[in-house]
Order: sequence, then C-alpha cells, then structure tokens
Amino acid sequence: MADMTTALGATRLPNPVMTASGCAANGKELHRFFPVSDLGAFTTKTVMRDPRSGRPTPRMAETDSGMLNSIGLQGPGIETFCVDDLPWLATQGARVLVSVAGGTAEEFGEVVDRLVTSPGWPAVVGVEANISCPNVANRGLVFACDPVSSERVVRIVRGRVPAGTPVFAKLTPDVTDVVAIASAALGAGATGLTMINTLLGVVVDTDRLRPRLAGVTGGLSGPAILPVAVRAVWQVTAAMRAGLLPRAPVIGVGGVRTGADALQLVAAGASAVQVGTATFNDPSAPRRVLAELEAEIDRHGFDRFADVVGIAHERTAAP
Amino acid sequence: MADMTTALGATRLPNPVMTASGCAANGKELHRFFPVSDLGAFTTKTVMRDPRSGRPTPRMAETDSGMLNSIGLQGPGIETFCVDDLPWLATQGARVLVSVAGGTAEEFGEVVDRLVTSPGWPAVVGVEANISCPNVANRGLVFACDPVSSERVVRIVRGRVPAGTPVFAKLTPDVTDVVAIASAALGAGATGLTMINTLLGVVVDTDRLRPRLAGVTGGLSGPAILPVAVRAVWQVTAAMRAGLLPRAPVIGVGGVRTGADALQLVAAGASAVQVGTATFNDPSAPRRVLAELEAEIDRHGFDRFADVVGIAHERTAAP
Amino acid sequence: MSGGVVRVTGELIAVRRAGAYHHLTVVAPGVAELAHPGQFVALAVGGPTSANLLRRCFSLHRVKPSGTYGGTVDVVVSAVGAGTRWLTALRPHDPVDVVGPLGRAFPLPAEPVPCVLVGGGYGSAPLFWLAETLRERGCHVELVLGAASEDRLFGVVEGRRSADAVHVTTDDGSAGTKGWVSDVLGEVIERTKASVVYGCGPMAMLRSVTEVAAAHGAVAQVAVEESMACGIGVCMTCVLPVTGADGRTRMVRSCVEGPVFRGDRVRWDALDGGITRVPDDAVGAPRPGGH
Amino acid sequence: MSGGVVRVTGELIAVRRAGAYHHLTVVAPGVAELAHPGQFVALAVGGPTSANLLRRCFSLHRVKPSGTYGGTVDVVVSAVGAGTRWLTALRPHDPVDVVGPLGRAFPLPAEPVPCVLVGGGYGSAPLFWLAETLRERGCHVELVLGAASEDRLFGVVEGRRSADAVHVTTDDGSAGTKGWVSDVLGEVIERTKASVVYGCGPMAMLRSVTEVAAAHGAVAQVAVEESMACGIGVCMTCVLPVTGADGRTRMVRSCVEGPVFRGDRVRWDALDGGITRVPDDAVGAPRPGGH
Ligand SMILES: Cc1cc2nc3c(=O)[nH]c(=O)nc-3n(C[C@H](O)[C@H](O)[C@H](O)COP(=O)(O)OP(=O)(O)OC[C@H]3O[C@@H](n4cnc5c(N)ncnc54)[C@H](O)[C@@H]3O)c2cc1C
Ligand SMILES: Cc1cc2nc3c(=O)[nH]c(=O)nc-3n(C[C@H](O)[C@H](O)[C@H](O)COP(=O)(O)OP(=O)(O)OC[C@H]3O[C@@H](n4cnc5c(N)ncnc54)[C@H](O)[C@@H]3O)c2cc1C
Ligand SMILES: Cc1cc2nc3c(=O)[nH]c(=O)nc-3n(C[C@H](O)[C@H](O)[C@H](O)COP(=O)(O)O)c2cc1C
Ligand SMILES: Cc1cc2nc3c(=O)[nH]c(=O)nc-3n(C[C@H](O)[C@H](O)[C@H](O)COP(=O)(O)O)c2cc1C
Ligand code: FES
Ligand code: FES
Repeated sequence: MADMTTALGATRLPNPVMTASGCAANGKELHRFFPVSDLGAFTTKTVMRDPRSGRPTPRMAETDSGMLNSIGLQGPGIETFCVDDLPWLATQGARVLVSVAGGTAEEFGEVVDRLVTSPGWPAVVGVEANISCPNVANRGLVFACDPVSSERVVRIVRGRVPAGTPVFAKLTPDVTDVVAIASAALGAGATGLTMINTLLGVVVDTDRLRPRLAGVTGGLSGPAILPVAVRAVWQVTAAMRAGLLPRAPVIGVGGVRTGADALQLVAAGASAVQVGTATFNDPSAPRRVLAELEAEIDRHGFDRFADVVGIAHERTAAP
Repeated sequence: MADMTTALGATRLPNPVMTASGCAANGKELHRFFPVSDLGAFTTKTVMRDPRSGRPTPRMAETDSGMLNSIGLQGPGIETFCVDDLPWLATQGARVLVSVAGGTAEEFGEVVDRLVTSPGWPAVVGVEANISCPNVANRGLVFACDPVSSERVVRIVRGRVPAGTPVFAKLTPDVTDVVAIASAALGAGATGLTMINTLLGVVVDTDRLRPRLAGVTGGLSGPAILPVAVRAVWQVTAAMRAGLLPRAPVIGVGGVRTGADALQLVAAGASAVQVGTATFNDPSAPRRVLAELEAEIDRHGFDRFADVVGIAHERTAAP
Repeated sequence: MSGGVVRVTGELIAVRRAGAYHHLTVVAPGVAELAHPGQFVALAVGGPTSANLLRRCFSLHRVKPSGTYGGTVDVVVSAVGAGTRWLTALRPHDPVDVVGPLGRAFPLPAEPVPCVLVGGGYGSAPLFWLAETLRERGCHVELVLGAASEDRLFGVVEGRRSADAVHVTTDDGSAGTKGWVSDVLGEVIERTKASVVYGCGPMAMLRSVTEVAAAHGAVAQVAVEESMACGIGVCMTCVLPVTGADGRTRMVRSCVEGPVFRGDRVRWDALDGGITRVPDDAVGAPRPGGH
Repeated sequence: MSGGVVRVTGELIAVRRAGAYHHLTVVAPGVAELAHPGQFVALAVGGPTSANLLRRCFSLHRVKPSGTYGGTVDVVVSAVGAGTRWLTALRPHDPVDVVGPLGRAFPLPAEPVPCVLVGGGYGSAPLFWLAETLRERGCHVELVLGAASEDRLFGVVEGRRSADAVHVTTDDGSAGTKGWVSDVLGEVIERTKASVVYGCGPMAMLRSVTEVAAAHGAVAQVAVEESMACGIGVCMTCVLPVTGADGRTRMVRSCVEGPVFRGDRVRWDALDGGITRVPDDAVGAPRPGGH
C-alpha cells in the first residue's frame, strides 16, 4: 500500500483526507460512525469570538447535486470551543485543523489569541482562517473578495499563531481572479490555501414565490461544484508552477463524494482534501473517501501519495 | 390562460421562453422536434466574423447535474450565417435573438455591420453580445470580467444596431461583482442583460490523470448552476429596485430544465428565460418549459406573466 | 463505535397503500434493536445516479427487532416531492440505504399516568408504537387523530387496537368530528385526567396542542419536523429556538436534541409563515451593529 | 414535424446477458419504423432523480417495426460507467426514454458487390442487420469479429446466420485467430474481392480497417464513436476532422454527419492518445496570432 502521508508546511499528516469546516460539527457526532483520529486531520466548525445564534430558518435548500446553506456561523464562541470541543478532540487523538473567523480582522486575532492558550492546543496541526465570511467593517463584503482585506486578516492570524503551526487561508471562488487573492494571502504569510468555500446562490420557493432561505442568499456546496473547485486548485497550482505565485500547499475542497473525486483535486494540485456536504449523505464519507483514495493511488501503481499531487499538470500537453 | 407576452425594451414577444445560445445550433435540428416559432425567441449560436474550427476534442465532460464544454465558438462565420441560417429562421417565422462575439471589441462591430445588412434582418428581435468570451487584446481575459472592456464592446454594438432593436449583454458569473459589470453594460447603452453564461471549471480524468477536456478548462452548465443563475439575476434586479442600477430587462439563463426552474428566474427578476443544456437531455425542452411555465403561472392564478417578474423581491421580508 | 446509530443498506420487503400514504417495511439490521418511539430514520433517495444528495427523514412507525428477515423498520411516507416519490415507487427487494435510529425518543412517564396522543396526518405514524409502550407501563392511552380529509388520516383501525380510545377529526368532516384536533383535545384531557399529551404533526398543530395541554394542566411533548440536511447533528440546518432549563433560549438542533421537545419550551412566537426568526433574547442573537 | 426522428418513452421488455454485454429490447414506437443499419439511439439514464443529464448513445442492433408490443429496438450495452450500469440494471416493464433513430446509416452499394463487415467488441452489434440488408440486395457478405477475449465478442453465432462466413480474432487467442481483425482482414478482402469494407469498433481499429481496405483496393465505411452531449446536432461536442468532397478538412459533427464516414475521409493523423487536434489546414483552424 502506498505511503499516504502528506506535508502541510512543517506539519506531516498520516493521510490527506479531512472533514470540511461546518460539515462535521466538532467531532462527537461523526465519531459514532468512525474514529475521528482515522482522518489526516479534523477540520472544526468555524469558531468566532462570541456565541452566535446564526440565521433564521429555513437555512437550507436542496439543489440538483448540491444544497444551499445559510447557517450564519452559528456556534458557542471560542471560549466554549477551547473548554469543551478541542480537549475532546485531543483525547480522541485527532489532529485538529481549527477554522477561525471574525467580523473584523482584529476579531480573527482575538480568536487565535484565546486558541493558542487552550490546553488542547497541542492537538492543533493548523489554523484555517475562514476569510470567506463577511467583513463587518466593509459593507459586509466577504474578506476573500478583496486582496487588501485578505492580506490584513492573514497577516494578523499568522502573527499570532506560533511559527511552527501552519496557517491556511480559505478562499471563496466568487471572485474574478482567485490567483490574485491567493497571492495576497501567501504574501501575508499564509502557509497554504484551502479552496474552495461555497458559491453564493439563491433558490426561489416556487410555491411561495419568495426565496427559500430566510436569509435569501446561501452557499452552494456538494458535487455540483466539484468542477469549480478543481478549476480553482488548477489555476492556483498552475500559477505556482509558472513561478507567478510562491509554491505552497493547497487543501482542496468542494463536491468531493468519492475517492475518485478526491483524486481529481489531488491531481490538479491539492496536497490534502476535505469532505463536506457528502457527509450529510453518508456519515462515514470522509473515512470512506480516504479508503477509496488509497485504492485509487494503489490502482495507479504509485508508491507515494505525494507523487500524485499536481500530476495532471505534467500530463497535460502544452496548449 | 395567462397573457404570456413579455417586453424586452421596445420589442414584445408572445412568450418569454427562448433557446440558449450554443445549445440549439441555428434551429434546423430542433425544428424536427417542435416548431421553432413556438418560442418567444430563438437565440442563435454565437457567431463571429470568420469561420472557426473550435477547439480540439474531447470538448465535453459530464459532471454531476451538469456538464463542462469547450467548444471554442466553432462556427461558419457571419457571412454564412447571414446567407444560410438567418433566412431559414425567418422563413419559419422565428423571432431571432442573434448572439455575436469577437476577439476584439472592433470585431463585434464588424459582425453587427454585416448582420444588419442581411435579408433576414427583419426576423431579428434583438442582438445578444456574448461578452463572456476571451479578449485577444487583453491576454485572453474574458471581456465581461472587466467593466472597461464590457463597456467598450457594448458601446460599439449598441452604436451599430438600429436604435429600435434591443441589445443584450451576456454576462459571466465568474466575477467578484456582477452588479458592477451590469452597470458598465447598461451605462454603455445595453437594453438589458442576459445572465448567466457558464462557470469556468476543470474535470480531471482519473484514469489518465490529466484534464478530461483537450482544452483543459471548460464552461459548467446545467441544473447544477441554477442557484448561481438565480442569485445573479436576484442581485442585479435588487440593485435596480434599490435605484443603484437603471431598470432594464433581464434574460435569465442557467440550469433551467422545468417550468418551475424557469419560474425561479422569473420570480427573481427575469423577463425572459433561456433553456440550454436541458435540451441535450430532452430535445423539446424549450417548448416543454414554456408549457410548464404557463401552467405554473395559471396555477398561481396570475393573469399576466409580467406580474410575476421579480415578485420574489416583494414577497421577501426585509432582512 | 456505533453510539446508538447505524448506517445500513437495507432491503424493502413490502410497500402498501394506506389511504393517501405508502407504508414501507424495510429490513434494516441493527436499527430496530436500538430504536424507541419518537425516533426517526434518514433514508437516501434516488440510488447511485441520484441528484438528490440529502436524506429524507421519517418517523419510525414500528420496528421488529427480529423476524424472518432480521430486524425490520416500518415508515409511513407521504409522496410529496422527488425523494418521497422515488421511495414510494420502490419495489420489494430493492435496496434502501438507512441511517438510524436518530433523535430523542418521546420521554416516558415514570408513573402510569393517563396520556393523550395527538397525530396530524402521517404524524400519527409513531403514535401506535408509543401507545402500546405506554399501555405496557400501565398508562391509560387515548388517541386523537386528525387530518384534512379521511384519506389523509393514518392508522384509525390500528389505533383501536393500540389505544383505549380513538377520536377522529377531519377538516372537511369526511370522517369523525368536523374540525381540528385542538377542538376535541381539551375535552379528552379533562375526561381522562391526562397529565401528558404527546403530539406529532404540522407545526401549527403542535403549537395548539401545546396551548390546549397547558390550558388543561398537562405537559405537551411534541415531535417537530424541521428541514434537515444531515439528520445526525453536524450541519446546523434544523435548528429552532427552544428555552433551556436555565431559562435562556438557544437555537438548538432538532435532529439530535429533538425532534421531541417539551411543547412549552419551544418559542412558538418566533415561528411565522414558514420562517423561524432568531428571538432577540436568544443566546448569540444578532445585535444592532453586529455581534 | 418529426423529420425522421422521434422522442418516446419506451418500455424495456427484455434484458439478457450476452458474454460481457447486456442485450436490451425496448418497445419504442416510431423509432423502428424510421431506422436503418448504422444509426443509433440516445437513451436517458438515471430516471427522474438523475444527476446524469446526458443521454447515452447505442448503435441499433436490430429493430422490429411491428410486433406484439409495437415497434421494438435492440441494443447491446457494455456496462462501463454510471449510465450503462443503470441501464443494464433495469428490469422488464421499466420505462426507457429513447431518442432516435439518429445519425447517418451505412450507405448501401448500388450493385450487389461482395462486402466485408468488421466489428470490434460490441461494435459488431449493428453489423448483423447490415449483413442481412446487404444479402437481400444480393451481396456476398463475410464478417470479421474481433475482441480482446472471447467474452467480449458479440454475435458470433448470430453472424453465422446473417452472413456467408464469419472470421473471429481475439487478442488473447481465447477464440478464433489470436491477433487483431486487421491481421485477417486483408486476406478476406482479397479472397472475396470485396469492394466495400464496413467497420464499427474502437477508433484505432477503424483506422487500421481503413488502411487495410485501401491497401486492398476497397472503400471503408466506418462508424465512429465520439463523446456526444446531445446526439442531435446542436452542441458541437462530437466533432472530428473529416475531409469533404472539396478536399478541405472541417470539424464535422459525428452525430448528424456521421457516425458513418468514408474511412479515407477521416483525418486519422489528428487523433492521438485520446485527443483529436484541429488540423492546421482545417477550415477556421486557429492561426498564430489569433483567428
Ligand atoms: C423528524 C422528521 C420526521 C418525519 N416523518 C415523516 C413521516 O413519518 N412521514 C412522512 O411522509 N414524512 C415525514 N417527514 C417529512 C419528510 O422528511 C419530507 O416529506 C420529505 O423529506 C420530503 O422529501 P421530498 O424529496 O419528497 O420533497 P422535496 O420537496 O423534494 O424535498 C426537498 C428537501 O426539503 C426537505 N423537506 C421537504 N419537505 C420537508 C418536510 N415536510 N420536513 C422536513 N424536510 C422536508 C427534504 O428532506 C429535502 O431535503 C419527517 C420529517 C422529519 C424532519
Ligand atoms: C454513436 C455511438 C454508438 C455507440 N454504440 C454503443 C453500443 O452499441 N454499445 C455500447 O455498449 N456502447 C456504445 N457506445 C458507447 C456508449 O455510448 C458509452 O459506453 C456510454 O455512453 C458510456 O456511458 P456511461 O454512463 O456508462 O459511462 P460514463 O463514463 O459515466 O459516461 C460519462 C460521459 O461520457 C460519455 N462516454 C463515455 N464513454 C463513451 C464512449 N465510449 N463513447 C461515447 N461517449 C462516451 C457518456 O455518454 C457520458 O456522457 C456508442 C457511442 C456512440 C457515440
Ligand atoms: C452546512 C454547511 C456549513 C458550512 N460551514 C462552514 C464554516 O463554518 N466554515 C467554513 O469555512 N466553511 C463552511 N462550509 C463550507 C465547507 O467547508 C466547504 O468549503 C464547502 O461546503 C464545499 O465543500 P463540499 O462541497 O464538500 O461541502 C459549510 C458548508 C455547509 C454545507
Ligand atoms: C455546449 C454549449 C455551447 C455553448 N455555446 C455558447 C455560445 O456559443 N454562446 C453563448 O453565449 N453561450 C454559450 N453557451 C452557454 C449557454 O448559452 C448558457 O449560458 C449556459 O450553458 C447556461 O445555461 P444552461 O445551464 O441552461 O445550459 C454554451 C453552452 C453549452 C453547454
Ligand atoms: S439536520 Fe444537520 S444538525 Fe440537524
Ligand atoms: S452530440 Fe451534439 S452536435 Fe453531435
């Protein structure tokens, strides 16, 4: 069997499959279906400084091969996270990628400050800055829609996370030029990039003739968006290979349901893969995707997972 | 039965359902399944100045609830279009929305110049400027990714199309701020907007471990993208209702397979709807969608289609 | 690992019409053994080529922990959309992908007190098993079953076997008393001296069941039906505002902390026209000027 | 309106294994009546909840314009992916959504000349009907059927009824001559003095069939298999470079101008490793510096 280890900056993970933030809560629920420590890492629900109730309901709408959600980052806040959730994950032996956010750049910093003092901190293998959330200071424009805001947040997070711990910036695909945002994040010191968050969408309820979500807009996720995720990973990796961006690890996410889906992201350049919405269909999806991805790597006769990362760039004839 | 007529600027159409450009060729093939004159309008395959061979194959990849295509605007050029295709459509009594493009802003103008002299011109109810195509002069960046390029093209097309004939600018969703592009197009004199073109995507062939499309990237279409189309129409319509954009008709396109799908776009603000990829599944999809949309309007008890346009904005509680 | 829930590819062994509904029996080894009345299962729909990613949730109507085929679960399905139409078109021996049992069951009284069980439409599905469980514990049990019309009533005959009495209402008077369950509920509570009222059905009904129960000195335990993307507690789509023992309202997940809630704890005031607001006094509610 | 093609919801009446393949018979009124050998049908897959939007194309194996159930069409399906697995798992009486007949049929010789028909794998499916049609016109017909292994041969027995002789090759020698169809084809053309060779199968085979035919003075008519999104001529995904009567190469749609082409008109030089280039001399080919 192939060596499935993968490197995210200085951190080495036993395998490249993770949960996606917000699609696995903080571990206890999925642990009923498989041991959370089986995964390369467990990505937690984005945590903010204070408790948040999230948005009104309906918060979800099914769409063809996907769904729309508008949870609104409901959560108990960083204090409860550090006291209840992180220690539990640590006890299970999980490697934790902690997703953080703030309504302002400074709030990201406050969340990280509290996080690094948590007794569970040793279980943390990285911090994912979810910059695909609204910037209160900038008319609610998503941080990751703007290179300057992206830069500011990443710089603060990077400054407060101990140097040995990787920081990933999670990008939205809803931009004209994802490479420009990636460049801003890496320029500000991000170890790597997580791509992609959901696409902005609206579903109209054709009985009530109004938006189905109480919050009108929501994020589109699921297999429907896999080609967009593969494209985003492809573009950023291509820019790195062309020397237009510093080389950095990419975590691919968006629409992964099978090991073959994961392999698409990996061949396009992802060093790790997160499984989100598919978990709602199959509670053991992240664990199953890992097994299937291992089988794919073996089928192709590779000895090491790392040899497959970005391989599709090499196998593409020059246009 | 409800009055299904709809207005696109000065033009009145008997009903709001059209083919989508590039998904119906130029009419002869679909005419075997239903009379093309049944539709509100027939949108032709984007035509450029010269004959074009398009891109190498494979040009398509199926995706979950959608597909990727990279046709590369294959076509016989405006001369053949004017001699063969437009007269045939005119003979059938079709109302034709002619989709035009160019590798440069000036090429758009040349295509229109030839078009307006065509004997088939009286059948033309509008010109759709497909500005979601690469701008040769600007590193191949899609015109509609940039407000300045969008403006330039629309100004040229508007200047060469007789004043009574509406000009629609077809926008890509692959931008940070679709309202800004809409604003540029309307500012340059577009009668209205067609939204959306495909989303950029990549599919990796997990057997060959290389992109499935010979051209690497392609456009994602089909039901998978309906929520993105509805969102784009929603945002632009909301901006119009808020007085941030001049009021103008919107043609909704992206993922429509049923009358209920069409109704989503209409309730979000579209005055007409185009059916694209669904035609590959069901050759009579545009005609069927029209019948189903009529049934939906009747079911809701509306007398006039026009009363449903944008209704979801009125029925949404202020956030 | 299982923690009281399993995922299993079961097999449909029977599907039969029951008025406007379909009654499905599925072999689902492991589910029946763990289940209690009020819990639900989440079924995948559409098969391997499905565009419908999300599971559909159904109350457990009955379970048989063992049997000729292994444990079976029964559900009652109203075919209203793509997923339920697919499920009700299945044929015996077709595979059915089941996750369950899910959610919190109806809490059972410690003492053999009289109980009234109120079901609206297919909402009555879990009540017969509950009735039998309560009667085994010595409770006097009466059922109130309501629906829009006779064909949308479920289990009236079954109810006569499971409970001490059955009362029927229909909106159009096509069976039983013309009117709503709430019109007869007060009288039944009074006469039976019920101290617990269990309810399952549409939200508006649960609200009035809660009100009528309170007015007659009974506690309401209601099983709510919120849109659920995951059913297992990981997505936060299924929340509704519920007041905790500490008196504070939180947006809680109805799939793991429910679907059964004490009626008087649900913030019915936040529910209106298909939208549930976040009450201003909820923990973490948006404050003017941001959080 | 029909213009030689219909869309119809048919009904599967039989599905049986044939070696590595499944042989499906579908009642599809209207299709059989219009069809000719070499044409194909496009079948929808996955049913109403399907995530697979695109139809799958299959050569018509046989048609019966009338019969107990109305006109039927037969196809031979190799289950290789999501859509073909779904089709081959269907059961009798399941609905099958058919568009057809599609494409250009094999052109038939005006004179009763000897013909050789070459099929690779399931590519032999349309050849038996073609063989019978040719023999009705007085042609001497021999078949060459090849596959990787015996189980991937289709119709050897049927071929003996339909044609004057059948020659078999397999890559692994598990049946007939070990080797490729092209290894035996030359000899068969020479012996029968065939003037037309019909081919259906993988692209590489069609290329060598074309070459061998040319080397022995015969014309090749080959049915190609390109990825098709629509099958009806509206999407431009299925193109390949073909030289026209005017000597100029164009990217032509194989679904409406094919799938049958004269082998010597196909620009095989542009096909390599699963990618088909646009030849530099094609009409409208990209020129350095743009179009
Ligand atoms: C705890 C619980 C128990 C339930 N018990 C039963 C039962 O015993 N019998 C029964 O017939 N139905 C029951 N329902 C409702 C049932 O889940 C929905 O009718 C079903 O999901 C509709 O699916 P669809 O594909 O037919 O409809 P669609 O409208 O196509 O569904 C689209 C999406 O909306 C969701 N949705 C639609 N309607 C509902 C609804 N009423 N409640 C929750 N989600 C919905 C679906 O799950 C899906 O995600 C229950 C729901 C819950 C949450
Ligand atoms: C004119 C024509 C005639 C054909 N005749 C037969 C036949 O008689 N018997 C038979 O078994 N197969 C035949 N094929 C091939 C058959 O269409 C494919 O095997 C089938 O589409 C694969 O679908 P899938 O869902 O199983 O595979 P997937 O890989 O899931 O399909 C994904 C997409 O790729 C397309 N695709 C995949 N493989 C092929 C292929 N080999 N050729 C064209 N498109 C492909 C599919 O149509 C679909 O759009 C024919 C194809 C064409 C174009
Ligand atoms: C219900 C739901 C909640 C989510 N919450 C978060 C979140 O809190 N933080 C975050 O970074 N991404 C969040 N996401 C986005 C996912 O992490 C992921 O980026 C996206 O869903 C695409 O992956 P998928 O298609 O595998 O789900 C959420 C997605 C869903 C569906
Ligand atoms: C095969 C194919 C070819 C297309 N060609 C064009 C084109 O020439 N011009 C254009 O403006 N849009 C073109 N489009 C985009 C469609 O017109 C439409 O905007 C898009 O596909 C979304 O709609 P749909 O989901 O209904 O297909 C093409 C789409 C497909 C799938
Ligand atoms: S349905 Fe996902 S948390 Fe309840
Ligand atoms: S498959 Fe669409 S044009 Fe041939």
